[in-house]
Amino acid sequence: MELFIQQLTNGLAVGGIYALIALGYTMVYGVLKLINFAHGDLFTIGAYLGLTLLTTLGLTNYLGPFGVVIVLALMVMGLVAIVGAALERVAYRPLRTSHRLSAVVSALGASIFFQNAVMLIYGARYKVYPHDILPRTAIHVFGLDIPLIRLLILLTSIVMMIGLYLFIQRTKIGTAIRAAAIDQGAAKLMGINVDRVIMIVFLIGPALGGAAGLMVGLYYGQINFTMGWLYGLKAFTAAILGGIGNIPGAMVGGLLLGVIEAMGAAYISIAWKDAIAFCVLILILIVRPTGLLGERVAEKI
Amino acid sequence: MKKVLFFALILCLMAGTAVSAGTIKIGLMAPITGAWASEGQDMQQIVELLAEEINAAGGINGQKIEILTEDDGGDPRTAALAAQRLSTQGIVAVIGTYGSAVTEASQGIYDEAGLIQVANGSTAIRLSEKGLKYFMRTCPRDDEQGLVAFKTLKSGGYKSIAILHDNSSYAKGLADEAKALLEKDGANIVFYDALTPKENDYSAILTKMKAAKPDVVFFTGYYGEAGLLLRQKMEMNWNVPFLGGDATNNPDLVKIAGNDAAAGFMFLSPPVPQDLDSQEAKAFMTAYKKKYNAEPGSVWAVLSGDGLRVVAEAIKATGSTEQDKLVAYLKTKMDNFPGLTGQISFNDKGDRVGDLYRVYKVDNNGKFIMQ
Amino acid sequence: MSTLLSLKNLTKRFGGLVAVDHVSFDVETGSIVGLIGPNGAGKTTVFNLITGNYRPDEGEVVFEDRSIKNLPTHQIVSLGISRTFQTIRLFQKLSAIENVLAGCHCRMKAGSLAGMFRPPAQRREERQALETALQELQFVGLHDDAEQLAENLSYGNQRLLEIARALATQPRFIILDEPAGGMNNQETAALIETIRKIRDRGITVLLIEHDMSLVMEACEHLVVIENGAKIAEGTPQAIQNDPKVIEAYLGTDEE
Amino acid sequence: MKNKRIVIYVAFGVILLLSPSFLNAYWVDVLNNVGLYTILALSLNIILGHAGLFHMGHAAFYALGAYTTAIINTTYHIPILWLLPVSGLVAGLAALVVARPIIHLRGDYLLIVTIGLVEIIRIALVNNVFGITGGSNGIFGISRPVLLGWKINKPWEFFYLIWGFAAVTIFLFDRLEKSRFGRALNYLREDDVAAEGSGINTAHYKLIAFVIGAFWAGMVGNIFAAKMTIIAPESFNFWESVVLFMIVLLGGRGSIPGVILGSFLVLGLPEIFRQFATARMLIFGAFMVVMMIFRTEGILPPLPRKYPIAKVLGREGSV
Repeated sequence: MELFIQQLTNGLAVGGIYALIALGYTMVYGVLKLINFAHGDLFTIGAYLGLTLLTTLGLTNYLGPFGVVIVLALMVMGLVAIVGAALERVAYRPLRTSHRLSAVVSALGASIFFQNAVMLIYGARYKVYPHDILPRTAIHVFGLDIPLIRLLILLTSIVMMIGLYLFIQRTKIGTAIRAAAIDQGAAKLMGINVDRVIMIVFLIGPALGGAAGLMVGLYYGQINFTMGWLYGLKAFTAAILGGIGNIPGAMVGGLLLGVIEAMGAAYISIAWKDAIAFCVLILILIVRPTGLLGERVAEKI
Repeated sequence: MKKVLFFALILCLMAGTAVSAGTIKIGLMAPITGAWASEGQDMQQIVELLAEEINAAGGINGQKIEILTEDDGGDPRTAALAAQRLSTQGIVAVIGTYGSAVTEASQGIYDEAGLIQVANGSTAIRLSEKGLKYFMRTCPRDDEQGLVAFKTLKSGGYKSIAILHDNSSYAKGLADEAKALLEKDGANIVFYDALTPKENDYSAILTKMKAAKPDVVFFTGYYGEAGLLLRQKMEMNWNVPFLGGDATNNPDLVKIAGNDAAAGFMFLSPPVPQDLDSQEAKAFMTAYKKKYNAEPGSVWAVLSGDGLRVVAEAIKATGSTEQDKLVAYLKTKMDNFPGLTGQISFNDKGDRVGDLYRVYKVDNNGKFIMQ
Repeated sequence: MSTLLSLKNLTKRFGGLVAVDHVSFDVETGSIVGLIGPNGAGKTTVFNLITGNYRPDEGEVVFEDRSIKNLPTHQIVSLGISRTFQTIRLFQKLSAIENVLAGCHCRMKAGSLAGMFRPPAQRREERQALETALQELQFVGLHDDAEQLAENLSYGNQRLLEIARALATQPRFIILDEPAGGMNNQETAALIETIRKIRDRGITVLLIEHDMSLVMEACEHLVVIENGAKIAEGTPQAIQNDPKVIEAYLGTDEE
Repeated sequence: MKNKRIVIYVAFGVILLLSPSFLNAYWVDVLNNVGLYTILALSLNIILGHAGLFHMGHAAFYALGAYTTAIINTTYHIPILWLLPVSGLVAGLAALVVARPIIHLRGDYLLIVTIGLVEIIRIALVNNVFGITGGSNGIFGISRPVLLGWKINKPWEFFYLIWGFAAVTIFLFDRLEKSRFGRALNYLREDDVAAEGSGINTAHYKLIAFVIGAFWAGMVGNIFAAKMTIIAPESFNFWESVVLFMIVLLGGRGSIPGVILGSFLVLGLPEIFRQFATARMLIFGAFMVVMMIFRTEGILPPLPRKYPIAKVLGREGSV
């Protein structure tokens, strides 16, 4: 039982990061129906920018650990958002009216470009965040040691998810985003500036990805230029699992994927963990073809 | 569209003719891009540094050497292409490469072209068991390391042992070697599994491993994962000793894990130049630091430097660039050549001979101390 | 006259909504029957139940004395029922002739291997299909547009192209879902002719239409549904004078 | 216009045919890789280009073919080329079994499931499933093919084997896409419901598209195994599937000349960019973005099929 709970927390911590990246995927998908394969690389860029800012600005001299993290997070999110918006402008906007698969190739090209750009700028070796930024305390529950930061990661993801959900559901811009997601043409007729909506989506999604990158850097320490590909794939899986385009779905999918991986590793086989996760995904999709929380739209004929 | 094709054609032609005369050409095949790009770029830096030194000292028998580098991308298919490309460029020998599977994909091509290949990081046993005439390597083999691992674990008095690899050809090979020897000796292997490389969170694996209650963990994978394992192990307050294979020999390991988490970590490795007080090793360290303002990365990149040095030595000694003469010299005449990683001689199969492995331990300041 | 198609107590629910509520009626061989009713009455759903796009929750669909309610759509088509769609569903990026060839598909046999190796039978069949397709295009008057992409045709012509595609399946029974939608008066008049010609080929017609002039002129028998249930059935004259129908439908919906 | 195209194709074919005589072994081997990926991408084109199914796991079938060949060849020493149909059959059967439950998934859901497939296969191979795949070492010592008593060994020999196979593939697939089968795939790609409503068994055709694509990929796996003589799971990772996906979309969905050109670009450009060393993949990535922006439908989108309409109408007139 103790082992089970320990593995559950392990899975939830990893899942929280998947969820955060998946949120960005799902938002972009919801509006553009585009699988932004470069999203994982925006995550990488967030991690590297975080490291650069951390080591050059010397924030630790003025601020306490959480102050540093918050200032850093805001800066990273801002910068990655700009990169994301630029990506949209350059690589996706010209393709908006064409077949959706054309944009997928553009996204893959952008992903290759970003990955190699990071390698050229920062070098191919692992980069490491300073170790002393965050306090390494653990809390004791049920006789378990759970690192505080793991809980914070999970908490941050949940807070961001709820914030995003409220933003989409309650604000005027959110309504515009939802309208554009359903029917861009109709949204235009209603006086919604669809270009602006898409720009906003491409600011928020990448910002969340960047935040996730920073979190991985701060907590795990080690970052490398290829990490975005793996995380991106996992987050995409998570978004699909929850039902792509659906914000709570991305959260549920991310957390569930993290837990499935941890449980698969714990009770079946570590080496087969990813295969197990994919098998579960396939089984779920066979039963629910649009993911766990995805709407089942009966096609109107 | 036609312009693109035309441009491509021109580039092809340029690539085909970019060969100058009057020098001794030596190839370097390394993973310059891809997952092992850091190793490959290090290899390139070291080999180029040494070539510059040789040329500055007047070359080999008066002839300058020229290094032609090809990227194998850390991937067998790209490696086969790189090998084809190198073997058409009039080179004498090729240095590299890192991964065993990658080397394997290129071996046959070099052998058919009659080119000497000196691998530097490919430790899989079978590479030198095929009877290829022109294949050699400056790194030791997995079975040698497996034996050293076994001895180290046995002398440590550990009864229940956990073995973790990463399912790469190399790490699995080493894990299997060690496991077989340990089991024959009656040790209790309480855990044997593989992690997925390049992930960031290994706590699920550590939790599972901890439940098996081993006295020691032998991790045969690479330094990146090892660093994270050590760090996360400390976070969960688990004080089990960790032993690593030679792929963990990289100063970045300590950076990733942090000094406190890395302290006490032991690993097996051929000696790095930092730890040798030979004249060659010291001179190399000084030159490397001067040129690149950093310490060299892993020992594998340094071994590519040794590859170049033995080839240069063979050319110098035989006064020839004929592959047959060079191979004969390297395999039979070269005796305890002073390399950057200790003395070098080769056996008939082209494997490096001698007890190469040392046990290292990380001290409280994150320094690798040879035991 | 014999009965070609017979619906018995057909019922379909979507969640709590009863879209089709115990609808029964027969279609006589060789007739032109109109299915009418206000918007949202469930007419198209009845069509979708006949063609197997939806599965009925209750009831029975009998075609030529055979129950077809659990057959997949493509099989129903090959039994001889074909249809057009309310919202035009052509293969927009393909040419008109290829759209009609789609209809020929179910009367052809060549598989993938025959496609690759082209034995004489396959070539004959292709030739035959092309001829059929061209005939059907000619039938609806689109033979000059054979190589146009479907998306480049006018709205009315797209409707006709859908009919040609449906005819190419060599049906005994054709279902037209608002065939005059988007057509002008002239086109509608021509359409009435075409529908009669279809019947003269021995094909029974069932259609949904809002254009009352077409319905009254072309149909010999009408079925009226409202809120998913049948409220009246009979000749156009009888329906026109049915107080229930006038109240439910004609009184409110006529333009 | 049509004649001009034919002239270009013939000229291209002749230059390609003669290329081993003026290229060195390296460039011939690059062309061999291009050839292998051309055939693979053509087989994916049936599924992705013609049937419009988002399939990003084609390397799974390629791997099955290669491993089937490798395992049977190294254990029973059956000549490589005899195993060509066997490899195809194994991959095709696997596709039949695997695709049936997932075929109804919509676009992106199918995409992730096919990605899952290729990962599951790779992980199974790495973990030495059933003890026959050799784990991450893979399988080595695969023999070279012998064709009519000629042992195929050198790059130029493989060149003619691979491009010969490619020529056969191009010929057959060109006929296939201009047949009832090819049209059916296009109908269901354009509109699933309308295709079904026109009497096309869409589920069946999707499945058969998968089987044919997988069958061919399996056969390419056979040739790949023979060429490399060693195969390892890393050669069949998800990235290989992505490369194939890119080739089809970059070249032009459903267009054979497009797919061939796509293979030349996706496989050839990184080789040409080799002189940019570490920056070569960066340039390649940027190139892909630019290419898609300027040619959104791919570089050579398919031409509409032609039918002898005038001929048929003319004959009718005379009857």
